Amino acid sequence: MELEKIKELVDMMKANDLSEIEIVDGQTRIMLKRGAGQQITPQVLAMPSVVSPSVNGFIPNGLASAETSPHVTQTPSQDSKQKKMAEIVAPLVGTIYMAPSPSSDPFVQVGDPIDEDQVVCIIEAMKVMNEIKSEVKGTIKEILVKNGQAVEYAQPMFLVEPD
Amino acid sequence: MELEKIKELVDMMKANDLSEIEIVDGQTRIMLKRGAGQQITPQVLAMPSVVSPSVNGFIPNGLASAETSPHVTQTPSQDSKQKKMAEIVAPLVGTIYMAPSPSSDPFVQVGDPIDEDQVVCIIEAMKVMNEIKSEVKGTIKEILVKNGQAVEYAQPMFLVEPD
Amino acid sequence: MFSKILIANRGEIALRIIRACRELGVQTVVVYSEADRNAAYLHQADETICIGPAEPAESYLNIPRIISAAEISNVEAIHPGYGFLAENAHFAEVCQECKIAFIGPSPESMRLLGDKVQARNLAKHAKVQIAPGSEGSVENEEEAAKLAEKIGYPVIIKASAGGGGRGMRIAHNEVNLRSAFHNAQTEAATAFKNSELYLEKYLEQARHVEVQILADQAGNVVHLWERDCSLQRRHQKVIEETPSPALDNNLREELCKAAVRLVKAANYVNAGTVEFLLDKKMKYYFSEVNTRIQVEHPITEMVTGIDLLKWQLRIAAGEHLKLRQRDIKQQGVAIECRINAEDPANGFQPCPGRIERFISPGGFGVRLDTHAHAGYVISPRYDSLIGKLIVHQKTRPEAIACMKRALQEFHIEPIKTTISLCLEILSHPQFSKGKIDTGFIERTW
Amino acid sequence: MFSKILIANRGEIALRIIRACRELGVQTVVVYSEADRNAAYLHQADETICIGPAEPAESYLNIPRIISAAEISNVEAIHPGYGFLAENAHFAEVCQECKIAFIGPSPESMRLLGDKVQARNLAKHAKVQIAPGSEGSVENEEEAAKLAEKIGYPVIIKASAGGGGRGMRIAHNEVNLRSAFHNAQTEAATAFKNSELYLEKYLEQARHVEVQILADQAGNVVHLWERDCSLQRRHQKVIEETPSPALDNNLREELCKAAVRLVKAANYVNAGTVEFLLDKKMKYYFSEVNTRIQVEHPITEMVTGIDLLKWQLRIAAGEHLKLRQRDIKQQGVAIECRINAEDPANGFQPCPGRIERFISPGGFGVRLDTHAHAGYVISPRYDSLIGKLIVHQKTRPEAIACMKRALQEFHIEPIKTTISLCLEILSHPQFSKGKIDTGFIERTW
Repeated sequence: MELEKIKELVDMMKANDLSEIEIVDGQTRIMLKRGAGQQITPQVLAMPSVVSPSVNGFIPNGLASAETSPHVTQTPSQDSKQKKMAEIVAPLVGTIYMAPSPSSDPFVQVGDPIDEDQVVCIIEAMKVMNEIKSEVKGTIKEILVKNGQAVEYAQPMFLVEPD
Repeated sequence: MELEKIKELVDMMKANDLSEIEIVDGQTRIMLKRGAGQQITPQVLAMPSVVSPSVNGFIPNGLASAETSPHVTQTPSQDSKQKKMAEIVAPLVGTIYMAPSPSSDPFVQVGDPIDEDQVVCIIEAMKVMNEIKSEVKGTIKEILVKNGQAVEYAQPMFLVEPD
Repeated sequence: MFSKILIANRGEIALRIIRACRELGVQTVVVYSEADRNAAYLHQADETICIGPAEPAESYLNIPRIISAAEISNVEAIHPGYGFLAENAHFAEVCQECKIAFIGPSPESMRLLGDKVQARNLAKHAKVQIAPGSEGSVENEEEAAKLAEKIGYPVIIKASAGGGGRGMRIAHNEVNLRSAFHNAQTEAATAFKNSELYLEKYLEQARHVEVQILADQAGNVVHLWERDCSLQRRHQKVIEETPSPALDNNLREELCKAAVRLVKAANYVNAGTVEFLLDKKMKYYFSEVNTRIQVEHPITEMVTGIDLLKWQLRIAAGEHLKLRQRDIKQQGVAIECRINAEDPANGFQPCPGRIERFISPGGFGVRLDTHAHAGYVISPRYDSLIGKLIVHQKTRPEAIACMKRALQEFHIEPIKTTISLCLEILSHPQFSKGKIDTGFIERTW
Repeated sequence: MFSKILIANRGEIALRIIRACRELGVQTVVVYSEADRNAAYLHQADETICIGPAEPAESYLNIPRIISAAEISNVEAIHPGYGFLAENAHFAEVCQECKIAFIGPSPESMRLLGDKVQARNLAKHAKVQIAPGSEGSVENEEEAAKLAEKIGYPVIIKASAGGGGRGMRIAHNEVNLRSAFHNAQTEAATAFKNSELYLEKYLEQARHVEVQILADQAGNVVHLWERDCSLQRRHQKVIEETPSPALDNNLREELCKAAVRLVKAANYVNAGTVEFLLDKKMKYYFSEVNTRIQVEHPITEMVTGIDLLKWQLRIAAGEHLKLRQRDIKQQGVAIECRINAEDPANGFQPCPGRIERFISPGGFGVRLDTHAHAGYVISPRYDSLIGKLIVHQKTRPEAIACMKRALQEFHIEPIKTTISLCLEILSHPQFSKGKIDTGFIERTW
C-alpha cells in the first residue's frame, strides 16, 4: 500500500462527498472515514506479523480485545514510520527496576540487541522480584519507563525493532 | 485494486445518488459510503410548487424547519409513486367538520376537483368555526381525516394531486 | 382529583408535571411546538398535541391554540408550569370561562399581585415591611427626583407591571435618575404596554430570600420555609439553597409569618412564593409575589419531604391542605444548581445543539430534574435551562461536598454549560461561609 | 480519616465508593481490568491502575495484583465492594499483613460467619432462633435421612462454606434426599473445595428479611432496621423494600435486636447484614450473615438518611459510631429495583453490548445508582447488574406509584433489561398487598 494511493483515495472522498471507504485485499485493509464531525481515521495499516498483534494502548472505544496476557505487541508508533516496532509491555502491576541492583548496570540500554528470553527488567510486586524477559529478538529502540517507577498491567516499557 | 475501478464506482454513486456500495469478490472487499453517514433520505422529491412547501410529518430528527403556518405541503406518499402529491394540513388545533352542517353534503369528496381558495373543511377552535381553504388547484385523491375528529397543528387532512 | 389535565409548557417543568400526574394517576395531555416534536419527555404523556410552530407566540404563548387543544382532548384542568402563560391573568380567566380549572391562583389575585404598586400597598396593609419608596406610581421625573432626595440614593425605578428585570433602572444620583426614569418609562411601555413606574430605595449587597407558600380553597395557608436565591447573574438565579445561611431562627419565623399574612390578605390559592430582600443589617423588605411554581421548588421538596407539584394539583382539584404547619420541618440542607446551555467563558452565550455525550450524576442525596439526554437537541428557541441538579444532605458542608462531586460527574458534550461556573462558585470561600449577595457573581466573575 | 484508599471492584459499586470518598475528601485509586478500560466511572477516580485482563481470576479476584497496585499507589486502605474478594477472609488477612486497612470486618469474624455451621452455633448461643436442623455438619446420607425424618420434610441441604445457591438442594422425601445429598456434596467440593454439608428444615413460602448493622471498633453496635428481599429469582434478589410490609413493630424490634446480639457475639466490626427467613406463621429463623456492604444498601440509606458507605470508611479509619439507636428512624418507604442486562422474555439471558440510548428517570423521590450511560459497553465478562433504581416516598402506595413512573421513564436500548419484569411485578395485586415470598416470581412468571 503506497501512501500515494491513499492520498488519491482521500482526494476522491473529498471531491465526491464520500463518508467512508473500506478496502480489503488479501492481507491489506484500508479504511477511511470522513466528515460528520469525525476526523479522518486511517486506523489500521496492519502488515502481516509474526507475533499475535494486539492493540494495547490504542484500544478504540468499546471493549478491549486483548484478553490474554500480551507481552509483545506491534505498534503503529509515530517514531517508527519506516520499520514496524514491537512493544514489551508489563505483564503485571508493580515497581520496575532497570538493573539487577542499584549499583549495577541496567539490563538493557537503547541500541542494545536483545534475544528472546533475555531479561530486560525486574518488576517488584508484593515484595517479590519478577524478572521480565523479552519475547522478541531485535534492538532496543526506546525505553518508555524509568527506574523505580510504578507500572500497570499492559503498560508499554520498551520499544523494540524486531530482527 | 485499481484506483480506476474505485473512481468509476464513486462516479456511479454520485450519478445515481447511492449512499453505500459494498463489493466482496474472493479476497477483495470494497465498501464505500457517501453523504454524512446518514441513511438515504429521499426527503424532498419535491416538484415545483406554487405554495411554499414544508416538510410537515416528515421532519427528520432534530429541529423542525417549518416556522410559518404550512397549509399545503409536497409529500412523497407511497400512494403516489407516479405523480407527486400535495397535502393540505391543518393550520390550527381543533375539531374538523367535513360539511357546512350535519345534514349537508361534504365540502369535498375523493375525486373532486378543487380550486385554490375553495373551502375544504371547517376546523372548530374555541367555539369559532374556521373555514379552511385549499391553497392548491388539483384533484382530491385521499381524505385522511374523519368528520368530528380532533386534528393537531400541521396534521395532514387531504392528499391532492395538483394540476 | 382530576382524571385528565393539559400541560401548557415544555422541557423540564413539563416533565416535572407529568411525573406528579403519573404518580397521582392523572392522565396528561402535553402540547408542544414543532421544535419539540422529537423531545423524549413527550413519550411520558398519555396524549400529545402539536399546537404550532416553534415561535412561542404561535404555540406556548398562544391562548386560543392551547384552549382549543384542551377542548378537543377534553381535559378538566390546565397546568401552566412557569414562564410562558403561568402568570398571565387573562389566560387564567379564559380557562375559567371555558370551565377548565387553572392550576394556580385566581385571575383576581394574579392581577392584584402582578401589579407591583398594588402589591406594595397590600403588603403595607398586611404589616409586611416594604422598602422606603413611592406610595403609588411616580408620575414624572420631578416627583421621582423629590422622592429620591427624601429616601436617599441609590434608588431603583421599576415598572408596575414589570418582571424579569425589564423596565428596571438603578440610579445613584439625580442626573442618573432623570435619564433612567425616561428610559425605564419607554422600556416599560414597550414591554408591558404600561408605562407606570414606581420608585424604591435600592438595597446594596442584599440577599434574595423567598418563602414558599401553599394555600387551599378553604383559606388554609401554610409556609414551607424559605429559599435563599442570592446567587444571581443579571437577575437570573444560578444557585439556590435552603435553609438560608443568613437567617437565624427568629428572623426565619418572622419572615415566614409575614409571607403567610400577605398571601392571606390577597386571598391567594395554590402554590406561591413571597420574595424578600434582606439588607446588610438583616432587615427584610417585601419585594414581590410569584404566583406560580418556581424553577427552584425542588430544594423545598427535599428538606420538607413534601411534593409541591402534587399539592398544586390537589388544591386545584378542591382538596384541603392536610399539612399542619407544625409538622412541616426543614430537615437537612438542599442546594440546587441550574444547568444552562450557556458558555460561561464566552459571555454566557447560549449553546444550542445536539448533546452527544450525557453522563448524569446520581447516588445518595442527588436528584436530577432534566428532560435532556444523549441525543437530545437543545432548541435555540427557548430558554437555556437544560436541567436542575439538586442535592440533599444533613449539613451545609456535606451538601456542598455532595454537590461538588455531583457536578464533577456531570458530563454534557459538546455543548457548553454552566456546570463549570457552578463548580467555581461552590469552591469559593465566600460561598462556604455563606457570605454572598445578589451582586457576588458579577463582582467575582 | 484515610487520605487515600484503593477500590478493588468495578461498576456501580466502585462508583458508589468513589462518591462517598469524594464527599469525604478521600483520594481514590481504582483498579480495573482491560475490559473496563473505557468505563466512564474511572474518570471519577484520582488514580486508576490496570491490573490485568478481563478474566476475574487475573484481575478483580487476583490478590497479588491488587495488593501490588495498593503498594505502588501507597494507599492506606482497600474497599472490596461486594462480590469478588469482599467476603474472602484470606484477602482481608493479606491486607492486614501488608499493613493496609481492609474496609470490612476482621478475617476472624469473616471466617466464623462464613462457615454456616459455625454461624448457626453462634446464633444459638446468642439466643437467635435457627431453623430446626443438624447440630453441626452431616456426615453421610444415612445421618441426613434420619435427621430429615425427625424434623420433617421438606428439608434443605446446604454447603457449610456455601453461598450464591451453590451446593444447595431441597428434598421433599427420602429418595430425593439421598440423590440430593450426593449431588450437593460433589458441587460443594468443586465450588468451595470443602464438601461439608448441613441440613435444615426448608421453609416454604418464606420471606427473606435482613437487618442492616453498623459496628465500630469500640464495640458499639447499632441496627438500621430491616430490608425485605423476598422478591427473588433463583436466589437472586430482584426488588427490595424497607420497611418490610410483613412485620409489625414488635416483631421488627425483636428481629433487629436479635441481629445486634448476633453480631456482638461475633465481635463484628463495620457494616454487615443479618439475614432471616420468616415463615408463614411469622416465625423468624436466622439464615446467614453477609460480611460486606449489600447491593441493596441504598434503601436503608433512604429511610434512615444515613450514608452507609461513609460510615464504612469512618469505622475502618477508627472513628466511633456517633449514631444513637434511638435517633435512627425509618422515615417513609424505599424500594429498589435491580436493573440487569438480561432478557426476561428469553430465560433471563444476559444481554451484553453497547447502550445506544439511555434515558434515565429522575425527579422527586428518585435515586439512580448506575455506572452506565449512552455509549457504555456492557461486558459479557461480569454480572449483568447495570443499575439500581431506588425511590423514597412517605407511604408504600406512593413509593410503588413513584417506582412505576420511574421505570416507565427508564429507556435503555437496544439491550434488553429487567425493567419490564420489574414493572409487571410492581403492577401485580399480590405485590400491592405485600403478600409475596421467595417463590413468588418463579410461580408467577
